[in-house]
Amino acid sequence: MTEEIRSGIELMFAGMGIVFIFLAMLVVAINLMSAVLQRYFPDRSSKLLFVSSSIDKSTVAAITAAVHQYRSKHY
Amino acid sequence: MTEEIRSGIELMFAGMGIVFIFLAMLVVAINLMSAVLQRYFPDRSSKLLFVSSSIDKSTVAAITAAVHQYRSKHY
Amino acid sequence: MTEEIRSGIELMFAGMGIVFIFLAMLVVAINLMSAVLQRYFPDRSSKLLFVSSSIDKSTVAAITAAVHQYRSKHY
Amino acid sequence: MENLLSLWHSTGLYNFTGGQAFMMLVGFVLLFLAISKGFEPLLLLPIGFGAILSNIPVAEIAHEGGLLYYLYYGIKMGIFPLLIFMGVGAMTDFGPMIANPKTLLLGAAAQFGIFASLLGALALNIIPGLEFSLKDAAAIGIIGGADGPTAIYVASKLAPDLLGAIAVAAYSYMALVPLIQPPIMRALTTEDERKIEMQQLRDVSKAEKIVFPLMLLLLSVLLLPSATPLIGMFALGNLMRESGVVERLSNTAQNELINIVTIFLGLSVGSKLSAEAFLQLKTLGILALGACAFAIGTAAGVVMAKIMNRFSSTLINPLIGAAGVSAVPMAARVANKLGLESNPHNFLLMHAMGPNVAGVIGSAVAAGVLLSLVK
Amino acid sequence: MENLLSLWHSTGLYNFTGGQAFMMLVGFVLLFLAISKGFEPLLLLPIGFGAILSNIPVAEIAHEGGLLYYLYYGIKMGIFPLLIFMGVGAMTDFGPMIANPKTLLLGAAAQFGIFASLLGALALNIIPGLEFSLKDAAAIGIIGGADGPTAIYVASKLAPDLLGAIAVAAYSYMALVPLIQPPIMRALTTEDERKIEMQQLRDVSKAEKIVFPLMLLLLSVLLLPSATPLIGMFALGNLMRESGVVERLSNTAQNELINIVTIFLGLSVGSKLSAEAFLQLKTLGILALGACAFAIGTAAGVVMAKIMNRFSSTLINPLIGAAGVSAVPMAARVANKLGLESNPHNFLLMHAMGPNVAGVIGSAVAAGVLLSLVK
Amino acid sequence: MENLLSLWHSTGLYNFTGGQAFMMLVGFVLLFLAISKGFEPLLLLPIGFGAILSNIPVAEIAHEGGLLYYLYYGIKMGIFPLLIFMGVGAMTDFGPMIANPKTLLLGAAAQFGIFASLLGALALNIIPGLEFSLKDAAAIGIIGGADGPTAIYVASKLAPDLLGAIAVAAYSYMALVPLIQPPIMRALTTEDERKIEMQQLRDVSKAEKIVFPLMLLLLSVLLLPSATPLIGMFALGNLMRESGVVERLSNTAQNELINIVTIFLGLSVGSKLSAEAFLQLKTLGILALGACAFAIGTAAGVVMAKIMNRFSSTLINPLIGAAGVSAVPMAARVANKLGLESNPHNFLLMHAMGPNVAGVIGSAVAAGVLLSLVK
Ligand code: NA
Ligand code: NA
Ligand code: NA
Repeated sequence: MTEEIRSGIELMFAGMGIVFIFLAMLVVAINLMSAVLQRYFPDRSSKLLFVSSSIDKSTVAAITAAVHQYRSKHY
Repeated sequence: MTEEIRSGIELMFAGMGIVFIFLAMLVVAINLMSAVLQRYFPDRSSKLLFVSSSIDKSTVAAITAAVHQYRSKHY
Repeated sequence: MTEEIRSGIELMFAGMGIVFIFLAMLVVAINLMSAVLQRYFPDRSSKLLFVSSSIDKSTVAAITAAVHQYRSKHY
Repeated sequence: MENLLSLWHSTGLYNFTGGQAFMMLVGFVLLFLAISKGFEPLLLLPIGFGAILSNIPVAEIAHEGGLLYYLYYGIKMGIFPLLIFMGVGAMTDFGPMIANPKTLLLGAAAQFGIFASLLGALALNIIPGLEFSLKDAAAIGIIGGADGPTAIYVASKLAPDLLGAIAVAAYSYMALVPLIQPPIMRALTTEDERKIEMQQLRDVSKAEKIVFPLMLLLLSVLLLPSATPLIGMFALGNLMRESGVVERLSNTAQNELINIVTIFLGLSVGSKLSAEAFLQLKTLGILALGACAFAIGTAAGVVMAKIMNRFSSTLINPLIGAAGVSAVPMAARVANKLGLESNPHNFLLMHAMGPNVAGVIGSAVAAGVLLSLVK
Repeated sequence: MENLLSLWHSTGLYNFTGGQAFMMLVGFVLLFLAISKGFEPLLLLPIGFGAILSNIPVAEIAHEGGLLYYLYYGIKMGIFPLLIFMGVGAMTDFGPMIANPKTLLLGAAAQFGIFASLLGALALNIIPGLEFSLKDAAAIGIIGGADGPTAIYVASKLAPDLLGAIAVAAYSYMALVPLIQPPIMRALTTEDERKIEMQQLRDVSKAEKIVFPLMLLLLSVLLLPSATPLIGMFALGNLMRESGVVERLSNTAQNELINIVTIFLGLSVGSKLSAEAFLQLKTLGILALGACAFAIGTAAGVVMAKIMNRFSSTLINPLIGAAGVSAVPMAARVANKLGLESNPHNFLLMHAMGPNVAGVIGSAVAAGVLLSLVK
Repeated sequence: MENLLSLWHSTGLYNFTGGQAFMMLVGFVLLFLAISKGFEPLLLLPIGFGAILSNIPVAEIAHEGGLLYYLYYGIKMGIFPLLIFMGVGAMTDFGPMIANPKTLLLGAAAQFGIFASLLGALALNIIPGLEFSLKDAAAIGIIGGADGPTAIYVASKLAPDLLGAIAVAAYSYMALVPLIQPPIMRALTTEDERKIEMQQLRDVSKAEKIVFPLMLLLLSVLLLPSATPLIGMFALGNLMRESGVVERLSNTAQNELINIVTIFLGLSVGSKLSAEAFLQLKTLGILALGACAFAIGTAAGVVMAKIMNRFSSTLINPLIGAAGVSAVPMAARVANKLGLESNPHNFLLMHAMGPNVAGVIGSAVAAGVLLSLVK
């Protein structure tokens, strides 16, 4: 086994080691962060994404059109 | 009073002087320009901004939609 | 006639010659390409441009508005 | 083993210096101000991030071979601030100022903050350990211009070492305008003065708006060529906007181009927030003088309005004088808000836009004076 | 007092030279043409503004340390014109040309204007005081290509000193196409010829449009490598457009990127409008030769169409030959307008687009010839 | 006559070398793959075009004075890949990963492909005629990161000569992910494992999304400063996105700016596809090793998921382990598709996005290791 291969193997162990250590620490850090933030800043704005609108579509059509027309004239 | 402070004070007078002279001349220049332009090029296009439209909103809705559909197909 | 003018005239003949040769060869190449492609890949997608839609405009208005509203909420 | 040791020696933890750690903290504070407090986020977010990046040990992102080193050339050559100024010009409507040109004088008066704090910087030299050269003092004074690109442009020419602190001070105080200005404005005006209603502004024609940037440039060419890079690019942007014939260029100048340059400018400014340059007594001096500059500029604008009222029958509400520091459009909004407090039917916003944009011109002129006289 | 004197000595008024004043006037004239007359405003507005900026006394914006000095590197290195050419490629539809390829020959013939005015420039050397080198003559001739980025690219390589005048001439005459071309077109055609209706163009398939830019590039590689920077970037833009798989790149190339580069290119070209370079007899020669180049190119295109009609049964309306000079799309519109005058049902626009875009290729080929043979 | 001869001597036909012809063919093949097969067209189209342009005889577009020579500085200085990484950061939603952080370990495992192929490259040195230095091997290994800008950044620092081949391999294999991964994924999993349904992901708050990029940056600063240029710009982009206060900068970063840089980056990478550099046995080695890297990374991700299932009660569908190689978002889609084949009600897409974006971080970390240890 050449010197180069040896340093390659060393590099592999060091590299995979660091990658795992780094990402494992990131797992810990995320868990910690989520715990802290969910406790002290419990906003869940993303939930809003699933709220569906029940406004009558034709009303919307009129509003949209009005906004469009307003913008193209006044902006 | 140090030499530096003296040159600072000189700079202050020169600087504020020039700033005032510059902007005062700009006042004169603007007044002159406005007088000339309002006399010879009396357009007041910005007035148009306040003209409001009285087209029926639903007509607009239809037009807007048609334009949209046209564009998405033909452009 | 100076030396320079002579080289200018030479340049003119060489230049116009090459421009014509180049574009003439491009004519040949395009004709060849079109023949080959029209035979083996006879798509004519551009025709689609002239197909006109017959969907009822007010339906379109409703759809457009709905899409707009959806997008502004969900994107 | 050797590898592990060399790895440990290459970690940030091993190589951190106290100064770097502190400057990264400064970067995080700027990010916090930008994101949570809404302090000029468009600039302070990239500046804060640049401060963090440039203080990372080992990585040397702000040294030759690193990204921030190359981006900084855009400031060194004056390209970034001038392009931003062009974009700002393309966003600016000079209509209210042209409709009431005497408000330009308010924009002139408010520049007093610049020269007062310049003098203040020189005076601070009596404190042992503080040593501001005339160039330093001029670069610090320009914070009082309340105009980011102008401050960065001047500081990059006169005192590049102080650039980081100056830019941070300028943008922070611009964000603090709603806190700094009102007490000064209230102290210098009576309730009656704050109630003054101003007559409605006339419409300004397209021709006037097109001719104005050219006239501005010409005046600057004749009187103060050293201000023409700034005023020229500003006028170019404004001409692209008002001429109406190059709408696609104008749109790009005020959107994509200014956005790209803002990211680059912010990061490059942040790269000047190194421990050696920032962790000095000077920085405290800069922060203190910057605050004074804003305060003095505000006061000067208000007082100027009151003086003008002595000599004119059509009264000016002195609140709009404070807008002369520029800090567009916050200072104008502050004037509007205080006006509404005293008189709920008194909308000063458009009237305040006049001195507000005049303040941009005023500080560009002051920058030209400094660049030409300070050597 | 000393300070005041030094201030006066730093004003533009004190330092103005006659040449600078005249060149600033030229800049204002270009702005006027761009804004009031609609002469190619996208280019002439920044060029005119650049001319003003670069001739400001004291400020030295076009010298080392100034913005225009650095922007000019984008031209010096050939980057700006090539990026604009890429954007133009992304905007060009070769469909009408592929549908009727023989119109390419009209685009070839119209390049005669280039070489005729090249010869004219050399002939002008008999006038005492005028001295055009072969390189100068070639750079002047390319005005006849009626294609901005090509002219700038060639001039920046062969005669950078003449770049300003050449670019101004090229864009001005392109704006004047609706005035220059019609009399020539009417003089060289009969009423019957102008009435010729052409058969409707066939649809061109997506595959043909995708293969075309590659074929064009390949031909240029084999025959004329010196034209490949221009033709290559043009083909890249067109391939991005037609391939349909990189729509976001294509959109950026024909919008934001080309807008940004246009601003920079215009300013940099303007920075070459210095008194020393422009206020010469040469400039008059360039303007005169440029007009000739357009006129001769127009005539050559029309005559070529008439010659082709001798040898072919499917007739070509000779008016569309004039579109071969390029000046996209004005020249094609001129052909269409004159056609409608003679025959209100004769829409030549799409037919004229063929020679029109062929003219772009033709002048890029001519540019390649000049760059490879003129040394 | 002389002129004609000199013209013939300046044609591409006369000057073509076999190598150039072959490399242009490679360029056309890349264009074909990009346009007809939809192989990562945003990159492979400009890369292919760049390959053609840079191999044109005589024109020397990739040599001093040519466009591609100047554009390449953007890679040489590391600017282009970092700006693209910033844009990618602004496009990335870390929500799914934050909701299920242990999927980060899948992204770690998949980086095994990088180091295995690094070792493979060194092993290939036993073949006579192949000689990969440790730097070469590291640059080749990074192909296994399945992340374009990271690969280009590392290759430009460690082995610029191999940059062209490495970038082509990286993007080609990313396009081939839907072909490379499924057989490996099927071979390493049982039908029952592929049927595993995962519990729905919780909502992630805005605050968590804002803090995450800062935490990521901080960790990288402390542990691995050499990765901070990559991770820093990525975090900056993500912070601009999630902070919500600089929407216009975020939009520009993920649209116009990334588009402009993509065009430039692609062309510059293509300029490294010269015959001398590419037509070597090494290139075959790179292509072979790159394929192995993808395959090994995929396998490692899947196996890691199976190992984790041994130690945890909440099961992970091992298919999502394959998404750990990154290749966002194709690898996640592949996992989703295979999941649906086994269980039509099992939508794995969001679950696979976690390891998918973790893979981007993982390979940036691996890049940092290589840049700091390989000298
Ligand atoms: Na100001
Ligand atoms: Na032409
Ligand atoms: Na990866």
